[in-house]
Amino acid sequence: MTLWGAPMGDQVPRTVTITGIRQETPTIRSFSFDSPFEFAAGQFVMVWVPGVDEVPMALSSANSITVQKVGDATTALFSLNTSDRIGIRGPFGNGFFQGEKMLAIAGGVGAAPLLPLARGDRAMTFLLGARTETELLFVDQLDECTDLQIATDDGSLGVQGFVTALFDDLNFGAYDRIVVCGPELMMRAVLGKVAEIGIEHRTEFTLHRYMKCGVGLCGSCCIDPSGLRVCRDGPVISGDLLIKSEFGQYMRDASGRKQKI
Amino acid sequence: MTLWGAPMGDQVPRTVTITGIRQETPTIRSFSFDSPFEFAAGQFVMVWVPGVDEVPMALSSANSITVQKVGDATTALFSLNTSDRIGIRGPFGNGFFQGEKMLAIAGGVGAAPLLPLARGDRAMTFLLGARTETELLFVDQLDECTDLQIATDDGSLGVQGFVTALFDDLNFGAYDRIVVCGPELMMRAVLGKVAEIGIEHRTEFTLHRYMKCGVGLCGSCCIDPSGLRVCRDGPVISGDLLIKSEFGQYMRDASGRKQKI
Amino acid sequence: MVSIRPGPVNVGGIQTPNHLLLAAGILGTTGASLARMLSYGAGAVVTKSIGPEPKDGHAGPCLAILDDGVLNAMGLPNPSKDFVEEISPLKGKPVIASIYGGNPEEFAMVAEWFRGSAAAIELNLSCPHAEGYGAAVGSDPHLVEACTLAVSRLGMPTWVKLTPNVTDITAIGKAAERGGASAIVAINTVKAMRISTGLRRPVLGNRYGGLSGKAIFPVAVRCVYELYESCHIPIIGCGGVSSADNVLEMMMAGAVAVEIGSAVYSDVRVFETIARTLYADDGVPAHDLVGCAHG
Amino acid sequence: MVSIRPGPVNVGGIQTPNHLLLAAGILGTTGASLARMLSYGAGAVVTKSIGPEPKDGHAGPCLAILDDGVLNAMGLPNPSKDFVEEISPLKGKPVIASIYGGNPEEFAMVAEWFRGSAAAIELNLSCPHAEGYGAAVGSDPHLVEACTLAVSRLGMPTWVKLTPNVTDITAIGKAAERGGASAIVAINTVKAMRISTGLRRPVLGNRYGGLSGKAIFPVAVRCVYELYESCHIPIIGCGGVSSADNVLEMMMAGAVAVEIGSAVYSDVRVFETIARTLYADDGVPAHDLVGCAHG
Ligand SMILES: Cc1cc2nc3c(=O)[nH]c(=O)nc-3n(C[C@H](O)[C@H](O)[C@H](O)COP(=O)(O)OP(=O)(O)OC[C@H]3O[C@@H](n4cnc5c(N)ncnc54)[C@H](O)[C@@H]3O)c2cc1C
Ligand SMILES: Cc1cc2nc3c(=O)[nH]c(=O)nc-3n(C[C@H](O)[C@H](O)[C@H](O)COP(=O)(O)OP(=O)(O)OC[C@H]3O[C@@H](n4cnc5c(N)ncnc54)[C@H](O)[C@@H]3O)c2cc1C
Ligand SMILES: Cc1cc2nc3c(=O)[nH]c(=O)nc-3n(C[C@H](O)[C@H](O)[C@H](O)COP(=O)(O)O)c2cc1C
Ligand SMILES: Cc1cc2nc3c(=O)[nH]c(=O)nc-3n(C[C@H](O)[C@H](O)[C@H](O)COP(=O)(O)O)c2cc1C
Ligand code: FES
Ligand code: FES
Repeated sequence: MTLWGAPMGDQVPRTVTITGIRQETPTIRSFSFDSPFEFAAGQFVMVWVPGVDEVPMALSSANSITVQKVGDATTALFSLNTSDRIGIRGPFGNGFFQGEKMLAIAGGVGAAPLLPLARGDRAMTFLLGARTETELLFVDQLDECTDLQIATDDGSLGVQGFVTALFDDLNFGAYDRIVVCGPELMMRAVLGKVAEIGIEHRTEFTLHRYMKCGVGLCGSCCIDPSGLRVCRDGPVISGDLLIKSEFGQYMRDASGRKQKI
Repeated sequence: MTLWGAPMGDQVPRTVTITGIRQETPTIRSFSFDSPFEFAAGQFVMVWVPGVDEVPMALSSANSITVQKVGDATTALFSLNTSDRIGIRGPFGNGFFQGEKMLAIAGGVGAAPLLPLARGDRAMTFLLGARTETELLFVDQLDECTDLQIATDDGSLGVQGFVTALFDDLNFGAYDRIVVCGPELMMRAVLGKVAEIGIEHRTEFTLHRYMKCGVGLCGSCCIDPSGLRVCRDGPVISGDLLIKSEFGQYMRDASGRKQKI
Repeated sequence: MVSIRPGPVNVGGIQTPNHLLLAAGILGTTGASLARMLSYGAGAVVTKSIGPEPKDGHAGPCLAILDDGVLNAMGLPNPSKDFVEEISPLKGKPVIASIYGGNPEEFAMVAEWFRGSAAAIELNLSCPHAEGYGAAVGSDPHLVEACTLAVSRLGMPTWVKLTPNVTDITAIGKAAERGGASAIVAINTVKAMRISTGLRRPVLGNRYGGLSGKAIFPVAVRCVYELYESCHIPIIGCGGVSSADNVLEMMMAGAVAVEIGSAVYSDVRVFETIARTLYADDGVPAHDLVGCAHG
Repeated sequence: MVSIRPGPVNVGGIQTPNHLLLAAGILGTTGASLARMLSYGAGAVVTKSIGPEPKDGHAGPCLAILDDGVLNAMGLPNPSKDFVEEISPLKGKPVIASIYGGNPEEFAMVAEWFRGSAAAIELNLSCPHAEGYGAAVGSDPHLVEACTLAVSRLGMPTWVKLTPNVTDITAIGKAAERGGASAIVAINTVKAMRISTGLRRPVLGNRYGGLSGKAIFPVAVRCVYELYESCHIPIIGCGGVSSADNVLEMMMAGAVAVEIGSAVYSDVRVFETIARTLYADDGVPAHDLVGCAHG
């Protein structure tokens, strides 16, 4: 049997059928589909919501994405049901450089690209943060496979504050790689912390930049001052490359104009 | 080192430089070039004489063609010197189905595609015909590697008459494959003979038809009534497929009109 | 992949057993070779383009196989009127005579030769490498309308094959429609050239030629899609089709059938190969797919 | 393969260290990314096309990678005037500002912004998928002449980039020449479309897009060759160039230099990769090769 859409040799987006939808938090849903992709944790796909737009999403497993509703495309995604079809290009980007003893730090929907690491038993410790208890993502799944530590802004579960509040009790020396994904200000705070200790080169950040092509041609996702393409040279980028950069300061919108973060 | 022209991946004709020219007979010359082709005996190439035309020629070795001067393109070829360049596409076509005990029958320049067979020690016996002694092709080379038997129209060397004159002394039963190349009327005479004995399915003929594309697309070389493409399904075609055919009757010219043979 | 229910198809005024037609100029020089392609599963066959006078075609090289396409400048070699006899044994078979001419009168004259022996006439108004013929005529909407009219008034199904080498192919399509065409065939080859860096001259004897094969499929799909939006007569998709999925894509763009040319290079039995994947008894009616990518 | 002697090159009024330029719209959105491509060996870089107003571009999908090419419809996303500041750190470097507009006045206004910061201006008269811009303007010789003139009279080196989606590209080239262009860039993408047979709709958000990459190389070579026969200003070849041999072929067709775009997909260091094979100290002067396939 050839997969639906597969005869095009993945030249154009592969058509997949949504087989499951799971409400993870009040604002986040996971969509699983019929056709799995070979991928490395940290890689993303371009998700085509027919008639609306195409947006980048991390693979939260070989055949799922986990989406927070924030605007047009994600709202349209939320209106889909099982047996509806979407298009997928990818996977794209580099994925995490994996270590032996890894610390994962996630904020909000940033847990999505880190889940496959944890499920693959690669994350010794997993710091998970969110605004409030109900917005914590993948708590049960993570609890099964890693040492999960939780922080919420409002203290409704775990430590109160940002994930960085969990740092004080942490022995950073115990980890050979640290991987981070979450809101950029949170990530910048983490970068500040690891840079203080001098382990920014062992710390990787999953960047979000405006992506159009996803394959390193159009230039919309390039960061200052290196000119690295987040879609191709990233989205996972080592902390030492980010210290003196736009990271945490500004990013570009669809037109290429700078926006303060 | 990359070969001149090779970077195009043989997409367009390969450019080769003529390294040697040998006058084989008063009307026939062999041109060798710097870049060898992997080929099977019986295959041909399209030879591009810049500014003139492109014509089919058998490979008489991995890096040579042997050409009889008959018209525009061949005359232009004869005007070239060593270190001049020509273009080559190919090799094309099917080549001979090789047997254990082969009989080769050649008339005139038809010896060209049969030479590699003989030099590869595949031809037990080789019947060679030409108009006159000086027009006999490859006599010395063939003498070295096969049992060479000669016929000339004027009797200046060997038996007088067409190559078929050599048939009477031949035990056809001793050969498992018979391969033939020469003027079409000569080949048709051979076909008549082998059909009489009932071994036409063990006999292969190298057909000459007007070739433009050389790769089985344009249709200019197709034969009646099978519609087989001489350039792709041939040029070597089994005798049983030729018995009830245009073979020896007519062929088509450049425009596709029938011409009596 | 969706499959199509098999069954006879009406394509631009003729009946064919499937949607897969042999394109003009591919193995179309002899009746025997056309018969062979019919026997290999082509739903119909279009002949080599036939003109008012015999022509030997351009000096070689006439063709080069590229990684992803074919470059050719045959120069419309054809036996002219002798060709009527070539295809007379195929009478009653779905054979479409491709014809060319320099003006409406020539088109009408050549078309008339094939009355009774061809199931339809295809006007080659699109060959990009023949001075005074093909695209030279086919880029002018007035000439296209006049040539089409000269043939369509003879009463045979009249297909008009368009060149993509124009600023606006829909203007040409509409001209054909006004001229009474039964169907539009889109597209002929895209004007192109390769140069031998070794010999420092264009590869083709005619210098300029036409690109076909996979490389032009996205151009052909675009043309079919554009034409479907502006014309009302059936469109036959042509250009780079090499798989069942390509056929579906052409149909979704708006084609009622396809012509296949260069793909014969890799697989002389490409019609059977595609049909095996394209058709299934529990498939959908092709009609549900035609143009479904619009709107 | 013949090699070229390295050394500075004069390309349409600017000096570059080699013949290999980054094409417009490829990694051209930020100054940093352009600087990166210069550091990776691009002889000069052309920016993303900048217009009179900021634009977000078309809804996605904006791009699809095909077997032998790239299909895109970005929709000219650009930050407009903010871009002047983007490239100001590159002052003095061979940066060519690609600009677009809907009429001569807009072209002149945008070009004026880059006075002093860009080494040359490239007029995008060729993007096939932006209503009212690009090829919509660039297929009309009168508009092309007027837009070119509006920019060339500002005194900056003025390059005009042409669309292949016209019946006669030489008519457009001659219009640019009359308008005072310093060079012609040929070609922009070929208008094309792919349809997702799974989703039954065009793959691109904008439906129509432009084909680039290897698939269009034979079309680009043909256009450069045609232009060389009818224009007198320098031609910069663009379209599907991905190897040193392709560069030679473009030169033989008549190009003084090339722009490279889609090949960056397979190799972000394609400029260095090509230069390694293209240049040799005992090579021939490039000038001996330019146009040598003519005559
Ligand atoms: C590599 C990568 C991986 C991502 N993974 C996830 C994930 O796993 N789950 C998840 O919920 N979100 C993920 N995102 C963010 C997601 O792409 C945006 O939330 C989404 O694009 C919003 O689209 P929209 O149309 O709903 O919002 P819009 O209304 O269009 O915009 C809202 C905001 O979303 C962002 N955005 C919009 N379009 C794009 C785009 N094409 N590229 C990047 N950002 C865009 C912008 O910051 C914009 O301001 C990822 C982003 C990147 C770059
Ligand atoms: C498969 C094949 C292998 C051949 N091998 C050899 C060989 O090894 N040595 C050799 O000397 N000759 C060979 N020939 C014949 C050779 O191709 C012709 O002699 C040559 O094409 C004549 O070209 P011209 O321009 O000199 O002659 P022209 O003046 O053009 O024509 C003279 C005659 O040559 C034939 N001819 C011309 N052009 C072609 C063409 N494109 N295709 C086929 N026939 C053509 C026609 O019968 C024509 O009447 C071969 C032909 C074929 C089909
Ligand atoms: C060798 C060759 C010869 C052709 N001859 C003709 C012709 O005589 N008349 C015509 O209308 N089109 C001719 N064409 C164009 C094809 O019919 C077809 O339109 C084109 O090749 C695109 O389809 P494809 O990509 O499937 O080959 C020819 C194409 C090739 C490759
Ligand atoms: C993603 C992408 C964006 C492009 N953006 C522009 C642009 O903004 N302005 C322009 O003139 N050409 C643009 N082009 C066209 C290229 O500059 C170039 O003309 C075309 O891609 C052919 O060259 P190539 O085959 O080397 O890519 C773009 C091409 C691509 C693939
Ligand atoms: S999204 Fe186009 S280069 Fe990254
Ligand atoms: S020469 Fe073209 S099919 Fe044989």
